[in-house]
Amino acid sequence: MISVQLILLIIFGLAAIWFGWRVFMTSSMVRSALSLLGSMVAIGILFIIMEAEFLGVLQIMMMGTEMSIMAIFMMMYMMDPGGLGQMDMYHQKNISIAAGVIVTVLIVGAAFATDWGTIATQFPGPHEQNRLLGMEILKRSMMIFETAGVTILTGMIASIAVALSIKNSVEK
Amino acid sequence: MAPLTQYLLLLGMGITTAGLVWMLYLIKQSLGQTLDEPGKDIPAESGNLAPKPAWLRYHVHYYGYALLFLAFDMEMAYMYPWAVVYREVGILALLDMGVFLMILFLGLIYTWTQLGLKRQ
Amino acid sequence: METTMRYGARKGTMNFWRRWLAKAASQELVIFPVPGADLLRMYQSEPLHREAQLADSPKEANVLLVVGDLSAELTERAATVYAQMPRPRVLVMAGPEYLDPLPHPDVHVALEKDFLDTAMPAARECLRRYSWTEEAEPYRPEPLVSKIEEAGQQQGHMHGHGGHGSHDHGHEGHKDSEHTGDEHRHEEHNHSGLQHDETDKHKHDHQAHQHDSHSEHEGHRHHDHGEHDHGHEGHQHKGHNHGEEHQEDDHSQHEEHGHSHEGHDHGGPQHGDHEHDGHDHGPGFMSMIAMTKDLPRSPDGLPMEWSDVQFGPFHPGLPGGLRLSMKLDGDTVVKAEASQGLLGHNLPASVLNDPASLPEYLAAAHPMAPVTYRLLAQKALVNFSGKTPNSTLTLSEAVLLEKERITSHLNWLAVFGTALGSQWMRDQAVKHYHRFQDEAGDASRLSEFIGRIKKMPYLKLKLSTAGKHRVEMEDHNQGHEHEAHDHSGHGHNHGDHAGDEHHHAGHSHEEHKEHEHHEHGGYDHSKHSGHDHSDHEYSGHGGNEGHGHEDHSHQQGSHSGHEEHDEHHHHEHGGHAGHEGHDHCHGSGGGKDQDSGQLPEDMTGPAARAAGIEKDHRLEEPVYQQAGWTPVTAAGNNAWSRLMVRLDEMEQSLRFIARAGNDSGGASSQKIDIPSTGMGNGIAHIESPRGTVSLKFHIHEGKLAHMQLNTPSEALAGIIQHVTEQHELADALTAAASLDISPWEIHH
Amino acid sequence: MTPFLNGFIITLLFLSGVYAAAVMERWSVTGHVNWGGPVRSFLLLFAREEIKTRKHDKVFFETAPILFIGVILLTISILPFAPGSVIIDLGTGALFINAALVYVMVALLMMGWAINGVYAMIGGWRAIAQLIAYSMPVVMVLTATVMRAESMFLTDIVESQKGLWNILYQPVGFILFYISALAIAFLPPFDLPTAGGELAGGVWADLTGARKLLFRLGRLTLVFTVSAAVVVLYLGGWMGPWLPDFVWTFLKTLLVAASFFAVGRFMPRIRHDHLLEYNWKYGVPLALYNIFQVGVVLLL
Repeated sequence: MISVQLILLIIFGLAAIWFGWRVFMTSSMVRSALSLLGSMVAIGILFIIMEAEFLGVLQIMMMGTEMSIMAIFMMMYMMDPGGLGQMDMYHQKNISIAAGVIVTVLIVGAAFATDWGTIATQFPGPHEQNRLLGMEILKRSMMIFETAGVTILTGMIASIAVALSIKNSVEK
Repeated sequence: MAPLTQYLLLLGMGITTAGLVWMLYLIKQSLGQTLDEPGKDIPAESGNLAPKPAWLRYHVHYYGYALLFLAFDMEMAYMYPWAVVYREVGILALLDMGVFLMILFLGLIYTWTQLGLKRQ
Repeated sequence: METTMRYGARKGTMNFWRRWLAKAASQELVIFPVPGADLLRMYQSEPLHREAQLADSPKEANVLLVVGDLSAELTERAATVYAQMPRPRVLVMAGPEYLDPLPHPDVHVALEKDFLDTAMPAARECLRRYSWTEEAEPYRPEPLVSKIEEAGQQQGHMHGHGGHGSHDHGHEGHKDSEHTGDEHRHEEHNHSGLQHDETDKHKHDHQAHQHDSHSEHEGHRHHDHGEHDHGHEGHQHKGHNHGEEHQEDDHSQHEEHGHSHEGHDHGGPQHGDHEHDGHDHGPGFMSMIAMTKDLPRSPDGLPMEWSDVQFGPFHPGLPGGLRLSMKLDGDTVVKAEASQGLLGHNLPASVLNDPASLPEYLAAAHPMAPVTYRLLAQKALVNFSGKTPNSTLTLSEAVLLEKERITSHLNWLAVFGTALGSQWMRDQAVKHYHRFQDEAGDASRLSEFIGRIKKMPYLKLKLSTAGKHRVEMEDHNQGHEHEAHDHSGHGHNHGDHAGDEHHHAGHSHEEHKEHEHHEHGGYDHSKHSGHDHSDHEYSGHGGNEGHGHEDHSHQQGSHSGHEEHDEHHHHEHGGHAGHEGHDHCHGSGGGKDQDSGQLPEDMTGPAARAAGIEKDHRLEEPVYQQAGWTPVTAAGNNAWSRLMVRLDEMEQSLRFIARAGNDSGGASSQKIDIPSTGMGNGIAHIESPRGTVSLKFHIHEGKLAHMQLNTPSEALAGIIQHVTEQHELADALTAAASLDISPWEIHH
Repeated sequence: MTPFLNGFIITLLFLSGVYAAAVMERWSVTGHVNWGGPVRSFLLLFAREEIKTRKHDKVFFETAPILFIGVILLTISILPFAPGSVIIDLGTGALFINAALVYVMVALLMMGWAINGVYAMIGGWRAIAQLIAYSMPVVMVLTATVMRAESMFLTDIVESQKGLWNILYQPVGFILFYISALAIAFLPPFDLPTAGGELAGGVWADLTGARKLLFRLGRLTLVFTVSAAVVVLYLGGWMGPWLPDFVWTFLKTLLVAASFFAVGRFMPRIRHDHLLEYNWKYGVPLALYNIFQVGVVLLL
C-alpha cells in the first residue's frame, strides 16, 4: 500500500505546485483565486493520503469558502478582474523571482536538514485521531485554544471596524 | 475497511464520475456539431444582445458578512474534535467551549452593533 | 406545410438514433412566448399543463411563439431570441405571416382563442420530422450581424488602446520630463478658458457652492479639465472652443446626475459603450488607486464598474414587452428606466378616416385591457356625437369593467408570482384567470385564494421593503453641489504654477481614493497622439471621456487659492446653457416628487391608491356612487400595499358584480354614427385596471384630426427609477413588477 | 451474494429516488404530476445543441459541471442506507458532508463566472452569499449531533438515535438543518443562484445540452442527498419497524424531499440579504443555543 500512497502523494503534491503556479499565470481574478483553492485542496488531499483525515477534510472544507471569499475581494478591488485586457499580474518581477528562489532553497534545505525521526508505521485510525485531538484541545492545549478565540475576536473586530468605518465615514 | 482503501474508493468515484461525464459528452458529440450562427453564443438577456463581456469589478454587497464568516470559520477546526470527546470530558468541556463561543459571540454582537449585519 | 426548418433544424441526416431521439424529445415543448406569457394567456382558455412548459430563457426553449403582430423594434429582439435558442427550434407565429428579421415561420396559425391547440401538434410534428436535416443553414439576420460586428469593433479598440489606466500611466510617465516645458502653454490655456467663461451672473452661486463642497468633497468626483494633459503634451490649445465643449460635458454629467445622484457617474449615456471595457491596462504596473479613481463610486465609497443590463422585453418576471434598462452596481440598481414605445404603433390611416373604428383599434392596440379601451373610445365618441354630452357608465358597462379588472389583476398576479418565485401563486392566479375569463369564475374560491396569499409566510416582509417610493434623496442631491468644486485643485494650479508641478509630482495616492476627477476630454483628441491611446476612437462621445487624470488633491494642496477656485467654478458652470440644464437636473434628478415626498401628480390606479391617495375615476361615476362604492386604499406605498390593494380590489369587484346581479349583459354595441361634416371634441375618462385613462380627440369633417390618450402606465414607468434606485436587484424587479405597467400603454 | 444483491437494490432505489425527485420538482413548478416528463426533458437536452458563450472561461466552463455532480456523488456515497450498506464509512463523515457540499456553491460560482453574462454572474455571486449564510449554522448543528454520538461516523450518529430520534432530541438543530438543507440544494425559496423570475435561470441560464443536463441531474441528486442527510442525522436513519432497514431510509428520504419541494412551492423567494441577515442574527445564536441545550442534556 505504501507505494500507492507514495505515488498519490507525488501526484497531488505536483498538483498543488501546479495550481500554485497557475495562480500567477492567469490574469482572471476569479480563476486565480480558485487556482489557489485548487492548490489548497490538493494539500488537503495530501493530508488525507497521509491518513490525517480530519485535517485534510477540514482543510478542504474551510478553503472552499475562504478562497471563494478571496475571489469576492479580488473581484471587487482588482482592475479588470476578467483578465480580458491582458494585464500583467506580476510586478517587480526580478525581485519576486529572487525572493521565490531564495525561499524555496531555504525551505528545501530546512526540509532536508531536519531530522524527521523514524517513519511511523503504527498510528491510530481516523476516529481515534479525532478523539485524541479533542483531548489535546481540552487538556494540554487549552490555553492555546482559548487564546485562539481571543485572537479571532480581535481579528473580527479589527476587520469589521476597518471595513465599516470607511463606509460610515462616506455615509456621513 | 482500511481508511486508505476508502480514500482510494473516493478517488475512484471521482475519476469514474469524470469518465461518465466524458462519455456523455461523446454521445452528445455524435449527435452533431453546433451550427455557428451570429448571436447564438451571446448570453441571453431577455431578448437583448449583450456582446460586451460581463467581467467587471462586481460590487459584492455582503462583504461584511464575508469578513465575519472568515473569523467564525476558524472555530470549526476546534468544534468537531471537541464534540467527539465532549461526553467523555464532561462539564469542563462545556465550560471550555462555552468560554470560546462566548468570545466569538462577542464578535458577532460587536458586528451587530456596528450595523455590520446588513447589506452594505 | 412545406417547411423543412432550414433555420431551426440541426445540421445532419436523420439516422435511426436521431429519429428516435427527435421523436421522443419532440414530446416536450418548451415555449418562449413573445412578447410574453401574459399576452399568451389571453388566448388560452385553460392553463398549459402537460402539453408544454414556458421557458424563462431562450436557451431553454425549443419553440419561439410569436403572439400577434410586433413592432419593428420588438421583432428585432424576437429575432435575437430566436438566434439564441439552441437547435432544434421551431418558430410559431400566431397572427402575422412574416416579420422581417425573423425567418418565415415553421408553423403559422391565426391569432384566435386556443390557437395553441392547433399550433402545438404542428410544432411537435416539425420537431419530429426535421430535428436534423441537411438543409439546415445558419440564421444570419442583418440587424443582429451588424450589431455584433459593431460591438466587436469597439472591443477591438478597447483592447488596442491602452485603456484609461495606461493613459494615466503614460501621463504620469511624461510628467517629469515634459511638464516644465509645457507649463507656459498650459497657463495660457487656462487663462483663455477662464476668460471665455467668465460671466457675472454665475459668480455668486458658485461661491456658495464652493463652501459646501469643501466640507464634503470626500468620495465625490471632481471635474478636471484636462489641461494638464494637454500641457504635457505640448499642444497648442488655441483652437478650442471651450464653452461649447464644456456645455456638452455638463450635459452629460447632468444627465447622469439626474439618475444616479451619485457624483459623476461614468457610464453616462453618451459614452456608455466605452467606459466599462476601457479599463484595460497597458503593460507595466501602476497604482491601483490611480487606476480606480475614474470609476463610479458606490454609496459606500468603493470604486466599482457598473454593468449595463437589460431586463425585458421578454423577461419572465416582468410584463411581456416591458424593458427595463438598468445600470447595476454589483447587484444593486443604480439606475433603471423603462424604455418607451417598444410596442408602439402609429395610428393607421384607416382609423383616421373612420373614427367609428376607433374603439376596435384601441382595443386591439391595448390587448392587456381591451374592454376598457373599447369602452373608453365608445364613450368619447358618444360624447362627441352629442346625444348625451356627459354620458356615464351604465351598470352593465361597469360590470364589464369590473370583470376586466379582475382578470387583469389576476393576469398581473401571475406575472408577479413568477417574479416572486412562488409557483403556487402563479399557478393559482392563472387558473382563476382562465376561469374568470371564461365567465366561470368562482367568487368564493377566489376569495379563499386571496386570503391565502395574504397569509403567505414571509411575503409581507419581503414586499414591504421592495418598491418603496424613495423620498429621502437629499444627501445624494448634494452630489450636484460637489460638482461645483471640481476645479479647486485646478484653480490652485492656475494661481500658482510652481505649485502645480509640485502637486503633480508629490501627491500621495491615498488621496486619490477619495477624489475622483473628471477630465474634460472634449478637445481635439487627435492631438493626443503622443499618448498611449493613440488608436482609441472617441467617436460618439459627448466629450466627457473621463480619463483617470492625475488629480490634484484638495487635502494636500493648500487652499490658499480660493479666489481662483471660485473663478474656476464659473468656468465650469458659467457662460453656457449647461448651467440651466444643471439646475433642471437638480429639479428632476433630485426629483420634484421627492422633494415634496409625494408621488407624481399624474399617478393613478392601484399604485397611487396603495400610497393612500384616493384617486379613482369611478368616484365620479353615478353607477358606482349609487352602489356606495369607495376606493380601496393602503398606506404603505410599497410592493406589499400594491399587492393588497389589488387583492382587495378584486374582492370589491366581485361584490360589485354580485350586487349588479344578472344584469351584466353583453357589451353595449350601440351604433355610433359620426357626422361627416362639422367638427368637435370627444373626451372620456375611464378607470382602467391600471389607473385612469383619458382620451381626447378632435374630429374634423368626419375625420380624426387629433387624438390624445393619457394612460396610467406612462406615469408608472416614470417612477421606476425612484422605486428601484439603490435597491437590490431582486427587490427592484419585484418593485417594477408590482407597478403593473402595461408596455402597450407606453408610447413614444 | 447477499451484499451484492443489497447493493443492487440500493442502487435501484437510489436511481428511482432521484427520478422521484425529478417528478416532484416538475410538480413544484407546474403543479401537476407528470411521470414521463423528466425523461422527456432529459432527452430534449440530449437532442439539443451545445452552446458555449462568447469569451467564456474555458477551464471553468468544462470543470464546473463535473465538480458539481462529482461532489454530490461523493457525498451520497458516504451516507449510510443501512447498517452494512454504506459505500464509504468515513471517520469524519459528518464533517465530510459539509466539506463536499461547500463545493456545490463553488461550482455554481465557477459556472456563473464562466458564462460571462450578467445574469449568470449575479447568480454566481449570490451562490457564495448563500454559502456564507448557511455554513455557520450547519456546522454548529452538525456538531451537536456529533456531540450526542461521540463520533463523526455517520453510522454512529444513526445508532445514537436509538432511544430518541434527533428531531425530538434537538428540535432546534433539526429546524436549522432542514432550512439550511433547502439552501444547500438551492431549492425554492432559496433558489437565488438560478432564480427564474429574476435572473431567468441565472447560473444555468445559458447552458444547453450536456452541461445543463449535468447540472439538472446533479441538482436532483443533491436534493436526494441532502434529504438523506436529514434522515441520517435527525430522523433515525434506517430505524423503523417491520420493513427492511434500507427501505425505511428510502421512504423517509422521499418524504423529506417531497416536503422540500412543497415548501418551495408555497413560499416566495427569499432575498439574499435577508437570508444572510436572518442566518447570522437568528440562525447562529439559535445554533449556539442548540449546542448548549444538547450539552446540558448530555451531562444530566
